[in-house]
Amino acid sequence: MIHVARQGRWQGMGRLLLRATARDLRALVVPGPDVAAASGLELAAAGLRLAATPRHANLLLLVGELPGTLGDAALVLYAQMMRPRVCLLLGSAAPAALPISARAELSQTGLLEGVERLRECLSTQAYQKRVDTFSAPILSPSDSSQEENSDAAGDSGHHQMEHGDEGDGGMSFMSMVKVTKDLPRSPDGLPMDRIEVPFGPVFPGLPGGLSLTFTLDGDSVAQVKSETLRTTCLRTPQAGFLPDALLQAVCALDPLTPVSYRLLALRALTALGAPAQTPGAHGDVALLERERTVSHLGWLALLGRQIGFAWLQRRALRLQLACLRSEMADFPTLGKTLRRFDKQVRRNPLLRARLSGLGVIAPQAGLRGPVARACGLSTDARTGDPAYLDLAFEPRRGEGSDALQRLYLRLDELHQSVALVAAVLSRQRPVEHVSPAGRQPELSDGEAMASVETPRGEARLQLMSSGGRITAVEIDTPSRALLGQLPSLLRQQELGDALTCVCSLDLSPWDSAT
Amino acid sequence: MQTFFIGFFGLAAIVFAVAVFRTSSMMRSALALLFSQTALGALFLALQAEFLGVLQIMMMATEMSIMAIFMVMFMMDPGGLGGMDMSHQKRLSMIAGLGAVMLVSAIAAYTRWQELASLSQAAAADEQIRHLGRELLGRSMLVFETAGITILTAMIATTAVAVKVPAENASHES
Amino acid sequence: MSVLIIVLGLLAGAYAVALLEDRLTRGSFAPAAPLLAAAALLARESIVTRKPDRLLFETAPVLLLIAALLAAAVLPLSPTLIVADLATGGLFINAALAYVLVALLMAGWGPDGAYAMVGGWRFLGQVIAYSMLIVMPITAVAIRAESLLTTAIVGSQEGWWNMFYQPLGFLLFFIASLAVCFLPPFDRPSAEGELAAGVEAEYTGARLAILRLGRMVLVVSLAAATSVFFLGGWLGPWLPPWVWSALKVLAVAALMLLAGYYLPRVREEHLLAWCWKLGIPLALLNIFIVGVMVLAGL
Amino acid sequence: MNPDLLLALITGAALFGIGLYGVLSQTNLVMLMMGIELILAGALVNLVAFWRFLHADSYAGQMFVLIVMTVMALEMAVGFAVALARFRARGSVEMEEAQELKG
Repeated sequence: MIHVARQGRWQGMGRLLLRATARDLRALVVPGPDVAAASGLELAAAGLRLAATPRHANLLLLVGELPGTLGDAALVLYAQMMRPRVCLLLGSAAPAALPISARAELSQTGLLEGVERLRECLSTQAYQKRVDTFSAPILSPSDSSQEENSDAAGDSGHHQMEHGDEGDGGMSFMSMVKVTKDLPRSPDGLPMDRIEVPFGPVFPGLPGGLSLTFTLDGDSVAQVKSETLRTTCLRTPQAGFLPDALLQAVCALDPLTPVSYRLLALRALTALGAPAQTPGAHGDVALLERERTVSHLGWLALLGRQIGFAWLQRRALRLQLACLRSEMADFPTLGKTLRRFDKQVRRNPLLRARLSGLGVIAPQAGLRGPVARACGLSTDARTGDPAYLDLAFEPRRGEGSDALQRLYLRLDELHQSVALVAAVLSRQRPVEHVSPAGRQPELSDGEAMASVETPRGEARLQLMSSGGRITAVEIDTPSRALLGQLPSLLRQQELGDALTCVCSLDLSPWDSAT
Repeated sequence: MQTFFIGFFGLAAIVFAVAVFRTSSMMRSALALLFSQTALGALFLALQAEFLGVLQIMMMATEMSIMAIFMVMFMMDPGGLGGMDMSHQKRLSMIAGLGAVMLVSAIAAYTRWQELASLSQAAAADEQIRHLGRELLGRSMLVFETAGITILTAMIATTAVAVKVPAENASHES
Repeated sequence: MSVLIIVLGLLAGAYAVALLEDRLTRGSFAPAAPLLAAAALLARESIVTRKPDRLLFETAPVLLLIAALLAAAVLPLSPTLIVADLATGGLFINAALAYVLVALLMAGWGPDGAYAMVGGWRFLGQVIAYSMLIVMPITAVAIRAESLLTTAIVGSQEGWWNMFYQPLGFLLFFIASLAVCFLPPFDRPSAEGELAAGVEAEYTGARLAILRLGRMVLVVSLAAATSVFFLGGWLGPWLPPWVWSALKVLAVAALMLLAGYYLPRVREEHLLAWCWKLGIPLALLNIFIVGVMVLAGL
Repeated sequence: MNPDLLLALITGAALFGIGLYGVLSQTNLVMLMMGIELILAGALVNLVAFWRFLHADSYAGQMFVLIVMTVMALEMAVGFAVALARFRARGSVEMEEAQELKG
């Protein structure tokens, strides 16, 4: 708790300020607000406001499991926050060095409970006579990655431009020709200093966990480096996975779309001979399509935040939570609200101007999901699924390949998903997930392959089993291929446009994790 | 009172002007020039030239901000951390500068201004603006219009010089 | 005396703006929220970044606040409630607003952070373009009033408010004032989703509180300018003049915030293209039309 | 002798001197232009002072000031255009590296 406080003793007026600090919580969410929303957390209901940078935050909110790289990032972010500061952990694990002020379970009630405890903690202990400085191994100066990892890295401003040109002998003046000779030229022909700026892993306009490094030439992007999350959850243990362990590992892979990945794992296991645990073909459709709606709405909220469209951000977030929390039977009733929302989004002229012509991706093999469908391809794993064919499913297609078409396509798919769920409901009452069997299912030896059309595109899972255990896991996810396209897509784009391009692809840093 | 303000703002303008060449940070240098010009604007206000003063304060803010970005672009060490010396022929310059100050001040001091002085009272500010307008659009119309044409010419010339020649044209010419 | 009243009025306006902003971003109405936020900022640490240009870093928030206050100094709330009724009032407000640019450049350069620096330079391009759209509609307003005195400008709107007399000028001025106080959809220097709050990113604690206050006051000042130049300032039946002024200022401020709430941020290329290629010719046209109307004695 | 006039003229002279020093001593084109701005600023002060104390009724004096302000802005625009072109071609706007311009 010692790192929480700010030095000083407060009396009289100070007490008032103390109460204010406890009431005014600005949260920095790790990995990101998108993950929090996908986990069903409503931050605004708990009285939290989102902070754009760690400098403006006084609450570090850790949601779910953090893979190793994100844990380090959380430490750096915490170190950058202003005291008094607190840290709330919703979920299981956090880096050991991080002083957790309160922990609670990953749910809305847990969040409310945790926030209540934080307020108490802040209003009593926000100021101490003596405070120690917070330190963690990752923060030590020898580690040069500290600033690169951080969200609000400071050192890439003007002081980078110190050129040392010692070899000139006794010349009293420095040759500018020499200095600029080796600098890369921008398209306008000027040799300018470039700065490297980190965006992410926790950046307001990007999906939480996605870490990009732009080399900026003025405010246009000269180079992009992307760094993926490193997770270990799919690393096959020595003795192989037990089926249940595999199921958990695959589910934990992507907190943004847990249902799809769970379904993927279950299908693969079923193909290996395990008893079916899914609610039947049409039930799958209902679950998948609801998640597609939730995911697309989450994407809209993120887009709203990225392009500074507060209305879109708030409205999409509210709808997302409504979809997530609705009973399956009531889900189709949201269709009307969604249609009205859609109409309002499409009517906005400035939104059209903002997105059209941005991030053009030519139709090509290897594209998947909404990005592919927006540029006219009919790549969709659902077309091969008998349950979908039974419902007369026809993939939606767009006729352009820019960010605006991707927006339109996702809006179209919202309605399509609602209609599919309604069609399923008219045939059968779907059950929610079947609870897993008590004992480990028997697996036959061999190889199996399954695929699911997740909201971001088709994901494929390949399993090899022998002796009742899974010995090799190979997963092929939609975001990875797109991530490789970023450098060519973003080159020479203006910074804001570049970020909008990234956002419009709906990359998930989770399913591209290595 | 007027003497005090003239002296004060004049001194401020001079101090900031000296700061322009004393600091090695480009941003500070540009801002020092800006505040020097702002002080001059205030000096004009003290001299009861209200319109000119406000105009000076307004124009220089934008102008020097533009200056700042070019300074940062074209200097090797805009942050001023390298402690680089960016000057030459310092002695000569110092002598020339001081000499000029002496000479001009001497001329100012020894001229018999009394013989030239006419009114001691300037008109009220709104009167002045009206008069200035009539001057600009009346007797000095031609000068005013010439200034406008000059601006237009400069705009075109500047753009022509500054934009990059597209690659195909360049190869065509050579 | 009137200085005190105007400053208090500006602060009250800033509070109202903060309240509305909070209402729009969070959806719930909490009258104490702006005060709590300010108090919490004061109670929090305020640090200086690693290699700052200390002088610029410290001066910028104060300069922003001063520029915003100075802009309000020439705006009358009632025929007598004005800090300084300068003969060059219409020009003076431009001069004051130009220092908003200087303050933001300083705030961008001072802390030595990449986000802040990009934000500062972005604002340079934005203001140079859009300050034209502040100046030129004011010119047209001054043509009608045949004076740069702000009180005379209000007086000239006895018959028709300028909003109806020159709707084009009003529209351009409104858009430009959004751009000058970097509210959404023109919040590029402090964009959250692009620059993690940009120029504000490295400010913390009390310094951030001053910076935010300066921005709120700026919004109120520009709303007051819109009201004086285009909505007939204190003119209105039944109610006392200062009430009319307050109502109009608040209405304009609310409109400014609402516009940003329903629109996404403008792209850089559009921002500049729309201003230079569309806005400025339209502003010239506006001056021409007003000139003809004045000559025709309308 | 009017002390205000003398004060203003000395201010102008000082700005002129500082500007001259800058123009002669700086090696960078942009810094050089700052010197020129200061020289012109000195001229401005003189013009305003002459208008105020010698010809307060003649507004041609004020008009002169406006012209000088225009010149300042133009000088800057043209100067920066030249700097930009030169920087693009040579990668430098240093005076010492512009020897080839010597006739």
